Amino acid sequence: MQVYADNAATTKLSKKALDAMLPVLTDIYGNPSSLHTVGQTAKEYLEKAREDVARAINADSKEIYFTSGGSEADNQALRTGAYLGAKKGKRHIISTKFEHHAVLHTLDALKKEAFDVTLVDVHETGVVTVEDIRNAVTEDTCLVTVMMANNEIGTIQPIKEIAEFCKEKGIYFHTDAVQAVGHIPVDVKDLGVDMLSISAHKFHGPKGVGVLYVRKGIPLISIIEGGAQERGKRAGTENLAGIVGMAAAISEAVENLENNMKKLYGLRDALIDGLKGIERCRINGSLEHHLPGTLNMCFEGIEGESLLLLLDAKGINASSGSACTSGSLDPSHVLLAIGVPVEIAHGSLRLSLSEENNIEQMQHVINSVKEVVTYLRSISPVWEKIKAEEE
Amino acid sequence: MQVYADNAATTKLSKKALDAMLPVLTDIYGNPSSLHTVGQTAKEYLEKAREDVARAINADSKEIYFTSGGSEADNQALRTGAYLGAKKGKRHIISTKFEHHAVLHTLDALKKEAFDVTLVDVHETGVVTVEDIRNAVTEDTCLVTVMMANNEIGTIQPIKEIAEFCKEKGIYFHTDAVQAVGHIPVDVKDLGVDMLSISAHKFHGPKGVGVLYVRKGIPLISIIEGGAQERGKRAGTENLAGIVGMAAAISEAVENLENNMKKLYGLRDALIDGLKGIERCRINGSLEHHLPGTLNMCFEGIEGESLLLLLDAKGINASSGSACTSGSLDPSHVLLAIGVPVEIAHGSLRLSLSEENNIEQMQHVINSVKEVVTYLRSISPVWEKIKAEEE
Amino acid sequence: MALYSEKVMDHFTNPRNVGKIEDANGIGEVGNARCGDIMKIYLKVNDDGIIEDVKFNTFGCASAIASSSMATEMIKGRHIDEALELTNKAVVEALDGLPPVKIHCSVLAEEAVKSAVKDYYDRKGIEYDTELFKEVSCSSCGEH
Amino acid sequence: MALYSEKVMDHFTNPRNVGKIEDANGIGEVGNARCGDIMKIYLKVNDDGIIEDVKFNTFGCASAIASSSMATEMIKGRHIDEALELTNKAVVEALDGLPPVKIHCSVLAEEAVKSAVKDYYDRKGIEYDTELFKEVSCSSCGEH
Ligand SMILES: Cc1ncc(COP(=O)(O)O)c(C=O)c1O
Ligand SMILES: Cc1ncc(COP(=O)(O)O)c(C=O)c1O
Repeated sequence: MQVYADNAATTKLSKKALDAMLPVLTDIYGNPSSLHTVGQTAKEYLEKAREDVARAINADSKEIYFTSGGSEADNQALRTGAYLGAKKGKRHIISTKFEHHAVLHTLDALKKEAFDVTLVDVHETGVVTVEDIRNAVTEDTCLVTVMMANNEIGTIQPIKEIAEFCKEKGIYFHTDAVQAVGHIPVDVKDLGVDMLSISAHKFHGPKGVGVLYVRKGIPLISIIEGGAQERGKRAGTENLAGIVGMAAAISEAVENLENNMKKLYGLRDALIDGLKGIERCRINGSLEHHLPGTLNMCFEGIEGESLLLLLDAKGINASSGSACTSGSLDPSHVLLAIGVPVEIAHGSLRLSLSEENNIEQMQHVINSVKEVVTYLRSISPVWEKIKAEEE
Repeated sequence: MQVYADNAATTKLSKKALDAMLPVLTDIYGNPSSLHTVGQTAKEYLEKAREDVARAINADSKEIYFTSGGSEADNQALRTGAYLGAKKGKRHIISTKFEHHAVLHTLDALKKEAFDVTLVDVHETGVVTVEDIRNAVTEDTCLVTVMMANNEIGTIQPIKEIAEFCKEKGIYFHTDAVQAVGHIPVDVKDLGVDMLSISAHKFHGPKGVGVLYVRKGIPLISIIEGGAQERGKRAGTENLAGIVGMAAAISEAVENLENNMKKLYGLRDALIDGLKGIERCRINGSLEHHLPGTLNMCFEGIEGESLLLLLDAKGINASSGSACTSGSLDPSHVLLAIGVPVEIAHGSLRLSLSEENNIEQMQHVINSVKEVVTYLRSISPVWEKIKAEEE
Repeated sequence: MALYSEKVMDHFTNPRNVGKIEDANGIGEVGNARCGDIMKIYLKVNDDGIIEDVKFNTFGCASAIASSSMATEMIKGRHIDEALELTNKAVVEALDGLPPVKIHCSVLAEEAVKSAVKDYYDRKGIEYDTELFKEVSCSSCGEH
Repeated sequence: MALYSEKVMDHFTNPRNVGKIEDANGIGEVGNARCGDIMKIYLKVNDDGIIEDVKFNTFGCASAIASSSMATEMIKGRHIDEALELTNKAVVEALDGLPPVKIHCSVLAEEAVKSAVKDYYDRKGIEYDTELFKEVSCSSCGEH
């Protein structure tokens, strides 16, 4: 049985998204900047997609900037907040310890440009509170960026409260909503955020296309200079097929949101029920404010990569942390941030579901995880020690 | 009769590129960074594409960095050259007056970061000489960037000579080869360039994907931070379908290069023959070193936008300058750079052909251009004055 | 074609009143070839002050030609004094809008009409408030 | 699965010599749970100094398990002194290569074997050149 359970890494393109892309790939070949009919037809598709995306998050289409993905959106948002702050003489940025590397590494780069960065601690629950942010704010703070839902453990942050607080203080607020959009309700007006990042391939859209939402009145700063595309804020001939596919996917995801969420909660709870009995395992991050389809667990005495490769051999595609840090030797910075001890953090497993999964698959996952964990522990000197200490 | 003659703005996706993309869009949905089979299969496609692209320009696959297009490649190349220079205390950059805005606007941004920029003049021929560069070099020069083929007038620059000169001087050399690759032979080893930009949609590949070639040994500097994709130099989940489509398109273009060039020269010469008799017209840029399929002309006494919209009404899609500056009121900076008087530069027309065009279409273009030019002149007070002065 | 409204495209591809009037008694020309637009308007005003005929010649983009066409239609058959009331806003509205970067074309049309009216007044020796005819400058490209 | 060679995957999914030896006369353990890899090697050396049996237990990634498996296979049946000649390079070669970030796993395997041999020498009171057994440090994650 094949079970793709790595939807937080990327998703399969939906039929609707593909169907939306195909005519663009074959017939709508114009450059949206060209004045002739072929170009203007392409432009109509572009602007229609912009409206669809705007509608999906309750934004105005003028607030939608297409990018090459979530990483670019994060980079541009952070540089915008930082540079706008610097113009006012403010150079302090607040974020959290468990952001995606697209945020953390951009902050590292900004540090080299003499910005101060405070990364607030994340509680054991995997949730940051508005108090944590309040305590970190200084006179010099120009930007706060907190992810909406964590990509590894799925915990959801109190974005609306933090946005409100930042607004009071006159601080720009950005949220990386790459894991949230299409999975839980996201309404930019209700949230009151200044900037918000989206990536299409996390909700069954194509890879390599994303959105930066920027609230009207905030002068976005370019990171890719050139032509006047995206109202002069993001140069480069538009990935029209990708953009149109993203618009179809986001519309579909938002339309089916409630049903999908219900289904995913059910599947995930089945997983939890089946796995929680395993000796010395833990669920990472509180399930109280949580994405419906993500489950992150640690199994003591084993190492994540062998776990996931043995699961792969059983047809189950999962992850041990986020996709882009695999291959690295360090345990997940997210798990460390929520206080999981290093040696336990090595034994992590992320199962991230989509509405295409079903309950039979969950049973296969449960059986396989139990089997593989038991096997790996049987050859693990770490597990041997744990058991010895127990006696 | 429909005639798409704006291939310098963008091209139609080729059948082969589409066929290469379709399985990726439907089945190869993994994230190349994921360790499981689905991810590693995606990775195989990614690396196969990298090899195909490398082969097409005689590079090593380790020298290929995928980007979201030509603009991003230009931005990253220029920032890399500039920042590497700054580390050695050198802050002078040389370029030309008729580069694409992706280069010119990045240089503007670098000026704000205290880099000095010299834009050398372009001769009436539309060609820069190595002497022009030599004359501009100072002790402080760290980077030279000269486009390989101009996007508006199609003239080809002596890249190999300039690269050689820069090498002698220990100056980084980048070329924007967006209009060249797939249209004329491009061999990075033979050219000896340090960095070279490519954009897929200029050779019947998909939009929103490109390449920055970086010679081994040059430490590329990231402009999009985050995950470890592209060996840590360009973060973001890869646009795999786009990359695979690009690889198919570049392979196809290089394979058919000779035949296509021959065909295009023929079509373009037919255009020239048919149009050169029009009173008070000129061909912009010398035809001696020139892309096979691009023709740029000015017709005195008329304005380019009305010309191209009336051609559009006759089924002919052309351009008046580059796509991304349309909508702007200024005449082409390229035409001004090669010394076309402002009032004449307003009356420009760029016809850019592809191998999908045919000779019947050229006849239609010739007849239509003649007709439209005659009409617009008949209602033009500028033309009236020109004629009056003639008498 | 979303670039321009259907009205603009109609007036661009089928411009009304295009041409010259050999015995015009009011001619105005505004704009500058360096800026990319020149409009020339010819008026034939009868003894009652009614604009019996109006023609234009324009060098410029689609919206410049459409604005000229629309402006001439709007003043044809009107009294010459009424022509002075033509505003660029009215031209834009009549064209169902113009893209922001093209608004200057409608300004040019207004100015061309005014310039032709002024020429008519001058020729007839009719007195007028010079305030109505401010110096025409090309705001769009900074030249004049 | 291009991540690892077929050999690595074979030794990972079907590791040879996995387990413990209750009456081992040489046991070595290297690595650190904080770094993500621990290897424990059990030797049963007969009176002629031949490694009659060897087993391992490993906590670690696929290449750690594969390296342990390969290393044990390479020393089984050899003389204990020959086991000391096992290099991480030989393990990597026998596995048809390892990704650059995983080379440390082969180093760990070499060190685990050495540590077990040293333990055997110590138990038997056999003298040896201490230079051969340098302090094991986890170069990959900076801890030890
Ligand atoms: C010479 C040149 N450089 C750069 C670009 C930018 O490429 P892209 O639109 O793929 O970003 C283009 C075309 O748009 C071009 O013609
Ligand atoms: C929370 C989060 N932010 C940003 C990204 C980066 O998005 P992309 O891969 O589209 O650049 C990801 C996923 O990779 C993510 O999970």
